[in-house]
Amino acid sequence: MSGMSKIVKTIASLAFPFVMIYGLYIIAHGHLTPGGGFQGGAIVASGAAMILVAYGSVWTMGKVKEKHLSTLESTGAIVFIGTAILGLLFAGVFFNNFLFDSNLIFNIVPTGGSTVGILNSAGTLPIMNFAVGLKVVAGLFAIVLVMAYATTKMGGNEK
Amino acid sequence: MLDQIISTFETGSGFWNPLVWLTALVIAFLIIYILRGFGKREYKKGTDQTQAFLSGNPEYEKDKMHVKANNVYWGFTESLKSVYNFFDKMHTGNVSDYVLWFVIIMGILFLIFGVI
Amino acid sequence: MNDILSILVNHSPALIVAVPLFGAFLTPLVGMINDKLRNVFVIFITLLTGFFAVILVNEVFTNGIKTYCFGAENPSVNPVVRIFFEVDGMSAFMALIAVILPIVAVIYSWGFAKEETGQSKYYTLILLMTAGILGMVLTGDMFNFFVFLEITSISSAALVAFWTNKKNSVQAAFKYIVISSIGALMVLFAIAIFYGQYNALNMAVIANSIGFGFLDKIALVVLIAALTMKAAIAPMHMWLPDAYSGAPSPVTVVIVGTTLASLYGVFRVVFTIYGKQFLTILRSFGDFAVTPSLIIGVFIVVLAVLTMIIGVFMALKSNNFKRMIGYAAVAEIGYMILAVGSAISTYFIPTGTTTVTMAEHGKMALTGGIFHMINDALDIGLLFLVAGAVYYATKETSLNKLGGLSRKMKYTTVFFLIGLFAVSGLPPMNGFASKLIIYQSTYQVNPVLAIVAILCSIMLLAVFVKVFHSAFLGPEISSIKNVKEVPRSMLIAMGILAALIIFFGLFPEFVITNIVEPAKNALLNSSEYISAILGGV
Amino acid sequence: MIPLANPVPYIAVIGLVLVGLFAVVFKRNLIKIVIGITIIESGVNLFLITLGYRENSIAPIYTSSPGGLMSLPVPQALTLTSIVIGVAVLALMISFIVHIYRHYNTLDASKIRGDEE
Repeated sequence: MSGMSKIVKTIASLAFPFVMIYGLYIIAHGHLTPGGGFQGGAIVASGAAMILVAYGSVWTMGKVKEKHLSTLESTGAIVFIGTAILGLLFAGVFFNNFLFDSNLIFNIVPTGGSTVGILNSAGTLPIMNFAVGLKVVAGLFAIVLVMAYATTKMGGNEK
Repeated sequence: MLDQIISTFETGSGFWNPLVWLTALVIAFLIIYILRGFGKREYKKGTDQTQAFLSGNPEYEKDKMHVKANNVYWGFTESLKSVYNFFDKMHTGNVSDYVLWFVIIMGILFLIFGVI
Repeated sequence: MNDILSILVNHSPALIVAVPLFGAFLTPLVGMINDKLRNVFVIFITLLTGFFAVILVNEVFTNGIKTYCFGAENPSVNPVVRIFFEVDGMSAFMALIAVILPIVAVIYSWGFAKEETGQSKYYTLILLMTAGILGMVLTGDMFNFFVFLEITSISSAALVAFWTNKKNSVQAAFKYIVISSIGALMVLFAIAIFYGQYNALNMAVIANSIGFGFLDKIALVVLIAALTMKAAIAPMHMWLPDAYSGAPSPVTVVIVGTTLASLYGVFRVVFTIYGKQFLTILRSFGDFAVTPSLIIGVFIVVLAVLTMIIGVFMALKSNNFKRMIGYAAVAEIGYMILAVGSAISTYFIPTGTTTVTMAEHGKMALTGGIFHMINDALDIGLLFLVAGAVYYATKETSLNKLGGLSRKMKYTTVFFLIGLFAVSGLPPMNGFASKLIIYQSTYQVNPVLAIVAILCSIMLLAVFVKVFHSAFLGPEISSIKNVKEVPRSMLIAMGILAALIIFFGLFPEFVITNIVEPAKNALLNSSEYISAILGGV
Repeated sequence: MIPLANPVPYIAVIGLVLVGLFAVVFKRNLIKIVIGITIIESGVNLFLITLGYRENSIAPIYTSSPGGLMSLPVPQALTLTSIVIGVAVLALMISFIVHIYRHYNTLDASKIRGDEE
């Protein structure tokens, strides 16, 4: 897949930051509003896929290595399971929300008033959301990238 | 622990004991060894004594002497041709048919539970 | 020291799934450093999982059902909405199978997959599949079961297509994922019905409040059809020879575990969830009462006879080594299903309408069926490893092109002979003990069943004698000259399985009393399973 | 018990599942088979969502909620999980199709057969 016209490239570059911000917002507010790691990750990955479509898979493959994506993906999964195992180590139960009501981060217990909907709450959930988000971004983008790249290799079979 | 391991296994009409079996195995190997001892040792290598005897016909190449897997149970598959034709028709290798069988089984089960 | 051990025992249900998952995602990172280090790491992870499985199994067999609640310090508050792992005898038995196979597969892969590219992903997927199988057999939550089922299907389908340059592998993987995803979606449909009716996803809670109305019947039908398809029961078995023959051999060994875990799902649904409603009399003709247990039992027995016959007949005709073992695996599944089907149809009969002896035979059949599960995993696993060794040495799986391998591959031939004896039920291998129980008990249920089973066993022997003759005996074939014995790691893996087979065959009573009996009692005692969750409320 | 006050969604569920199964069984193009599976999945997801919905309820979000009846959050979580899994399965199936096309040069399901030997 080669790149598209200059107009498409420019518009895609302009829209890309906004899509990113929106996706990251969805990930970060996963424990407060609808959404979370997967949904936000899917948004970010679709933003990246937009760039891929606009600039072509060969160009994108030069910028982003599929190996790095799988490293990121593994990191996300390790953080997720690692948080669960930390729950086992610190609080005695696998998946335990050990940060909740502790003196570390994400520790505020919402009791009404101004504490409702505060970002710094919900214990391990935001961390897990970020981990899932990282995994989904890397995973989905790797899928799209590899598939797009595979079609270029098919050569004359298509069209 | 050890007596638990070598305890006898009863199925109702038969039994299984490792010690009995091992004894039987040893005896069987002894018999085989004795039978092997009856074999002739004094043949001459490289002469006609070690050649295969095919009613006087010349021996084929080694490759061609080996019966291929395709032909091993030829008689069996030939006489049950109708059964195998049916099975071959069943195994189309088409993924839609695999799912169709699933739907059929589900339908039969639905029918059974619906009627009763 | 004892403290640490007891903590480990307490948390083993969670760790047994967490360790392979964690290891799976760490594998690519370790793989960047060094290939050898990665292999050692993967073997270490599987052995660690095995260690947790052993202490968990020991705990379950001595102290009864073990429950583990995720993410809550005090699970007795509102247990209905929590996610539980519930390990009873049957789950523990399956966990044993599910940890033996990956250990063997990973050791074998060290030599087998040495030349392949993308090994890190390969090991990641194997560990993911292990975690999926273990989750399937340990969980006490319906939705969790679905999720682990999908994890297993996705990773195993990706592994079946590991050799993407072979068209056979890719098409097999596509068929496998289509079948798996449809099966899993149907399972999800049934789970949704349960949730709508009983407001619960926990198996014990559902089993406690289950009725036998219209919707329950639908859920039962959908679950049985979907899970039997995943367990490759004829006529829904066709994906199995495809997938088994398309995958690299060590992967196939783990996929055998997947199939058995689906079979475990059937048992769990039939025995535990619907166990309370087994004796509902749907309709009676005079003295003869039709109960769900009778319908399901007879249905499963019919499918089992079909499975055995189709499996052996197709295996006899097939000329591809791996495909043939795949069909033999189908036939072996038929044996388990035959035993379990006759157990369901005879053991659960309304009181007063039957003699006690019949129920005893049903119990015996169930013992044989469960024992045969682990035997099947070992036998078929060993045979596939041998097929993989033959492929590794000759790059050939067609039996027509093989011959004379026993001259160069002594150890492989011995292992193949052990597998041959085991799979066709000859003493002193493990297949003999379980098949003997199955023949005896099914003979009491209906002599025809036992006769069919024995005939199929004889044909299985014929099938593998054909392999032995055409691949291992005879003169050396000129087209495959440079045959060498396979690397040591592959021999070790085959040796482990062969040793287990001989051990199980020589001391069946020991194995039955220590592993199989608890599993059987757990299946027949659904009320214990329910009260382990609901008892504390 | 499943509330059957409004049967339309349930009819849609059954319709979707049947349409999907029809597509899988009777369509020959592999991509259409995959589409059929996706339709089945949508049907099952719709079923889950419908189970959690209560008449005149609001979305189950506590932050600045107007109060009143909320629909059940659990089926929505289940649906989300199922969607995530669906994405993975879909990606896997499509990539298999890419490889199949490379080997066979066709997408006809009846021509995609394994090696007999």
